[in-house]
Amino acid sequence: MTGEPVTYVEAIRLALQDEMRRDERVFCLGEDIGQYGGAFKVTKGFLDEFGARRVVDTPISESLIVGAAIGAAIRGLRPVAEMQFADFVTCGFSQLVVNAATFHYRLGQSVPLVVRLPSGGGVGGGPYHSRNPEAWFAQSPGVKVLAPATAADAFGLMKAAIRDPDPVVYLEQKFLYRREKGTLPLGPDGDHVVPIGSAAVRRDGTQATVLSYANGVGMALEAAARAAAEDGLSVEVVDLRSLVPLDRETVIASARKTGRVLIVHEATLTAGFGAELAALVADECFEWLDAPVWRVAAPDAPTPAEKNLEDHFRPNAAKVLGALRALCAY
Amino acid sequence: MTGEPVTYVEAIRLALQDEMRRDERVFCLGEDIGQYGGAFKVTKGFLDEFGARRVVDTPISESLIVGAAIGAAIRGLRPVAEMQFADFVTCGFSQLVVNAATFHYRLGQSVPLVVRLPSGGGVGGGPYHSRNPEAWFAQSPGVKVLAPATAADAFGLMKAAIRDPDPVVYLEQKFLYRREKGTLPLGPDGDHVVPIGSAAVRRDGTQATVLSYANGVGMALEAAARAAAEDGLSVEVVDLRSLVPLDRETVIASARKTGRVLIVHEATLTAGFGAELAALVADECFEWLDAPVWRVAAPDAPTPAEKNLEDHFRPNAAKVLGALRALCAY
Amino acid sequence: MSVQPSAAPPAPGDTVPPLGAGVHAPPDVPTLAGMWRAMVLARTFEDRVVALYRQNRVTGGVYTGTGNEATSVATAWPLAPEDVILPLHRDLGAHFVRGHTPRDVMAQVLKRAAAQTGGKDTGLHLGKPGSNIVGMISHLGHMIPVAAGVALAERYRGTRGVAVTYIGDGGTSTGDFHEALNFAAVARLPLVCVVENNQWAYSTPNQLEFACARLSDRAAGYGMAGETVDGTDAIQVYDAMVRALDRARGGGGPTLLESVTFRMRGHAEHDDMKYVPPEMVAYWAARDPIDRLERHLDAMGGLDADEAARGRADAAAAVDDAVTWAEALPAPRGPEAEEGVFAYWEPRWTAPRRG
Amino acid sequence: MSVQPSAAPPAPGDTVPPLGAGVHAPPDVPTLAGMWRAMVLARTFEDRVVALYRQNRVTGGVYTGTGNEATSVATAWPLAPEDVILPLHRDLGAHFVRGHTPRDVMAQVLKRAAAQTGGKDTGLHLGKPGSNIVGMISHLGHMIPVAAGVALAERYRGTRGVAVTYIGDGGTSTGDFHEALNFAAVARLPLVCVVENNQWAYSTPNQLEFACARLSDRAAGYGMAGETVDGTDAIQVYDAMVRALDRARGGGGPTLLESVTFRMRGHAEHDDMKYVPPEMVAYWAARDPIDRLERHLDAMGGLDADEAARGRADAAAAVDDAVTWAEALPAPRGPEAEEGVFAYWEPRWTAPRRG
Ligand SMILES: Cc1ncc(C[n+]2csc(CCOP(=O)(O)OP(=O)(O)O)c2C)c(N)n1
Ligand SMILES: Cc1ncc(C[n+]2csc(CCOP(=O)(O)OP(=O)(O)O)c2C)c(N)n1
Ligand SMILES: [Mg+2]
Ligand SMILES: [Mg+2]
Repeated sequence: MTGEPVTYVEAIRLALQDEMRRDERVFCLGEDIGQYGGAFKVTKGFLDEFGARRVVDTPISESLIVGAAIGAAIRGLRPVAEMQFADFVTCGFSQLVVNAATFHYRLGQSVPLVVRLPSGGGVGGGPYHSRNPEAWFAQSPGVKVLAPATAADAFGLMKAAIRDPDPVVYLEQKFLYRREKGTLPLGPDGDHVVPIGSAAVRRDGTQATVLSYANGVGMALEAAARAAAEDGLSVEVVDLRSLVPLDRETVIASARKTGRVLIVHEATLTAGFGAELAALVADECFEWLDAPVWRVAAPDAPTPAEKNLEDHFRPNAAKVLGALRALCAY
Repeated sequence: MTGEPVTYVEAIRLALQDEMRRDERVFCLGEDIGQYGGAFKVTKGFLDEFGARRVVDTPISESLIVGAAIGAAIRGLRPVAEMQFADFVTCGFSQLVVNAATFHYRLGQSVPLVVRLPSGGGVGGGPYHSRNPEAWFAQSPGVKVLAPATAADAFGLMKAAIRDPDPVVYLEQKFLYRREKGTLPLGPDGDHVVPIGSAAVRRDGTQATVLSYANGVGMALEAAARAAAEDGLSVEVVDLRSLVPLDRETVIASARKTGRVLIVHEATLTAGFGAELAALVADECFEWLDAPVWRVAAPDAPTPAEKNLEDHFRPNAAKVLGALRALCAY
Repeated sequence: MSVQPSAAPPAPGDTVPPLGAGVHAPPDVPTLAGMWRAMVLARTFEDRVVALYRQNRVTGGVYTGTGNEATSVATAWPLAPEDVILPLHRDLGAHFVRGHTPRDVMAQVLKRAAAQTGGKDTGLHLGKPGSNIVGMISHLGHMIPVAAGVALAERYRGTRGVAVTYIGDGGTSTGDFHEALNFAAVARLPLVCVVENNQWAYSTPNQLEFACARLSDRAAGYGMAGETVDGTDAIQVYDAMVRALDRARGGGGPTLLESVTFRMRGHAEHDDMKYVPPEMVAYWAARDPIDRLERHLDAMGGLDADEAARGRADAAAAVDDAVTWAEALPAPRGPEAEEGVFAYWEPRWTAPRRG
Repeated sequence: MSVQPSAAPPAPGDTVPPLGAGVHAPPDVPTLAGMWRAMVLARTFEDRVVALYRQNRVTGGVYTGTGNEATSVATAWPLAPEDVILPLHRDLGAHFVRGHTPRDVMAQVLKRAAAQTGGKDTGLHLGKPGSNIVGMISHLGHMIPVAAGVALAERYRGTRGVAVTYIGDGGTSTGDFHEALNFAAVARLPLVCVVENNQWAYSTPNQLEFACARLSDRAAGYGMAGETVDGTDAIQVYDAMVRALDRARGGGGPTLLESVTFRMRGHAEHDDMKYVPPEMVAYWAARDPIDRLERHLDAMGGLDADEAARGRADAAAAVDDAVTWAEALPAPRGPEAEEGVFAYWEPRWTAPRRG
């Protein structure tokens, strides 16, 4: 543990910068990432440090961005592509789920690319700047899906993503960019890698488990703390961090231990990633369950822009707490 | 009940043709749908009957196809767009899930369009001609998702889709096109509409429920018949037909009745639509369950082309039967 | 036409040409004065929104069309009632010309419950069902296929309507631009696609977006008509638009009309546009489309200083009224967030909420 | 050049011009003879696959490049070893030129376990990791952005490699075509995009696909070099390709090279191509690229009837060998279907299978 706490967005920036310093093959591409440093300033200063060769400004062409990343990856580079907002990955969707995702399966060709997706709501972005796209990718074999909730994980998972030999979509939460802070547990070499496919138990508990990731983790932790303080409930919070691959063992162990499972995500309910988690628990933990498996998620609608609407729409700690109380009383 | 049995693909053709005859606003667009009648001949003869105004051949431009359908729909027409294979809807994905899906929410603008998706495997199509894309759309609020398994439903749901005021993706199974046959239960007016959002119990049973749709239904029925004949098991088979909206009541009633639920679909497992079904059962039927909820689905991989590979890959009646036996023995 | 490409800095002493150079039959003075008023209204409205934003009375991204008024207004002005317009985020002028009022737009900007999108959507994403204005979405390029579909539908239904849509210089790089224009050309659709080349796509200059000389050079590759006009010259824009509409209505197919201007403010109000060279700002400041039209009208005797002042005061009053009215409107309550996803839906299809 | 657009039926008595018209420095006879051999091998191979398909010894869709051999071979022939090729479904000739053997391809066509894709993928979707051939996917247009990325990577890594990719006339309507070529032009990438205009996209004729006169007309709209050549004339194709490669290697950026030919068979073998007018078939039959090159070589004294017969026999023998060898290979067993999705995966991440 060294250094000052950094924000989540700064952690992403630092990880990317450090990987670019360590590995000449790593480069970035995307819209407005050069001189401007990207819409969220993740690549700020990169053009000066690494030059236009390694910080490639592109036209507004998301399919080209992903496709070109594939081409570069199969030629031995390590592209990190930025979507200006996760929402726009729909325009590069086909390249990701059809092209990047199938190269290794059919030809044994590794495609080590990362697509950064500034995701999620809570910032008044409205229907076209708030998307949580994880479930689309989880239902697309051949793509790994990461969703860090802390600054340290944002750092360590970015590094893992870049070093991984497969296509990775990296969901970074706009809501957490500046709200979430943490110390980076750097090793003596300045490195810190969080292994892909491992969840983290953020809070130990015995009476219920909350499974979550990304923006949901903060809601879950706050709700768990209040449940402890106000209701004397002991709630475990599991931060999945990696959705594909999923750390099934940690999920199963926690669910079996507590016998009550609540799933929390900011994405919309139906066919969201929470459904997969519920299915996993319903399959693997049946005999251990003392209550139904519930999900707290956004209603099945686009994300509205106005604050009252979005507050109503988004899950939050109060909703999670309400569900936890009802679940524990079941 | 009138007439000779027709194939599933013929039922689609007849429904589309009849709607075009009844409603001047209905028209088709897509690749090779004119003189050629479409890759699967669904629009065969349409150009002669309806002319190039109502049978619009397009260039290879799936995003244009969906986008133009939106434009036509908001101007009072009823476009039915054909994707040559469901796989290529990835190229029109953004228009569907971002554009078509949000018009009504934000502006109260109805977008009555149908996108036909020749889906699924079992025909040696390989990784790029076998996609089951339903879960992507189920996780995209604003899009309705239909998946008929019989000729009569293919007919009746196509009619319902065309008359529906919302964007509908209509999954038609290439595997069933010529294998599946049935009589069309036409009324005196030659009409037959299957309401969207209603499931059908295809076989009554008391000891277990199979929830399925599309290609899975045939597997489930065959497995249920064998389970009855060979094991004396009474298995209920629910054909969902409509995934969004989902007939929750029928699902819940069957699951509560039998206490054992197996979910079957041809799509890949993780975050497939079966996860949503499992989550629904785990939430709503907890106290009635006598066994874990299981899913039989394809492994998380692209669809391989070669027969041995695809046979291994695809669910089938034997796999469903194996799971049913184990589940009933639980 | 002579426009300043973003690549080359303007030569000092470059002079601003007279308005309407090369236009044979310029619009009459009342038309020009009407357009000027619409342009002033757009500018006044957006200046006010910027002020409200700085006072935290408007939240979220604030995009303005400052510098784009000649394009948005003069392309919308010659439309027939049956024409359908699909404006973009810098086309407030077009909204006003086509019938949206300052109140309509202010309610939307303030995300009031009574706004067209009821606070669900932002900014200029407005257009009522049944009207001839289609509300944009953010994904650049996506409205061009929709416009093609609109054009198809108008022909199908036998109206004489033309579909008119807009795209930025940056947005021309999207796949949708290509798919839609190609189809429009093949089907000879009654469509006009106006490219608003304001030199920048967010922070990205023209030379990092495309390598052709003029974006209208793309028209030949689609087999459609193409033209580039000075987008700070309302007369040129108007004239080219009239020709494009005539062509579309006459069965001559679509037109790609590039209007070259400058984004006189940041991409949105959070953007200090540090990346824009000051000489470029100065060059285009001398070509403010409203000033140019005002000077022209003055020279023609169509708008003296008094009339101009009155015009500005009228605009300010209309905007004052819109702000007062809209600010007094209630915000959405919240539960509407879950409503209206589909045109037809039954409650039994919705899962109960946990938590 | 003179090519027959699909819209207008060929004038009777139209004569076939001599090969290499207008080419200043045509390739030497050994080069031409080498290309002829590769073209014959491709034709022979595909004719055999069709025969096997009719005998049910090959299953699935069978797409051939019959009529496209001059394009696929003469564009691949001048490549340097470091160049990277991304061929499409009608480019068997390019595969052979770039090192794939009839055995490689036949194992793939027969979906054998030892094939490059092990039966997982079909047809010409082959290209080994580490080789300079990238295996296509079916989604048309998708390989052009990939080619742009390859070109970017070659320059990044400081190789002198050029990326060469192919697209059909139909595939030029995809958004990816546009996004990739635009970026290639902006970044001046070492890329050649060969448009194989064989008059048809499945059943769709050119005039329902695009409205420009020549597809190379699009080059100007991207600010890149563009050219159209007679795709049944191996010398013209070769010559244009050499220029495009030189341009790319010399930093002159990408080229859009349209090669106009004819799809002499159905879209795939299930397709009776009833929609193709018989005159059109006849017109192009007289322009079979292999026949044309053979006559030319014969006239130059580079290939007499005996040598031609020997060449054909060699090709037949190579294909015989491939069929015998590949048919004897085992099919995949089945469980491989679940393997190899990721380059790195741990078993604990996979859910147990139910049923
Ligand atoms: C498909 C897509 N990608 C990225 C964005 C993010 N974005 C919003 S506006 C903008 C720049 C647009 O530039 P231009 O098209 O020139 O229009 P302008 O804002 O200059 O009028 C970008 C990149 C988007 N809205 N849509
Ligand atoms: C994105 C996409 N849409 C549709 C298809 C289905 N499809 C396969 S080949 C083909 C026609 C291709 O025509 P063209 O590009 O001219 O190539 P050709 O086969 O004539 O060489 C079509 C429509 C596809 N493969 N990809
Ligand atoms: Mg711009
Ligand atoms: Mg073709």
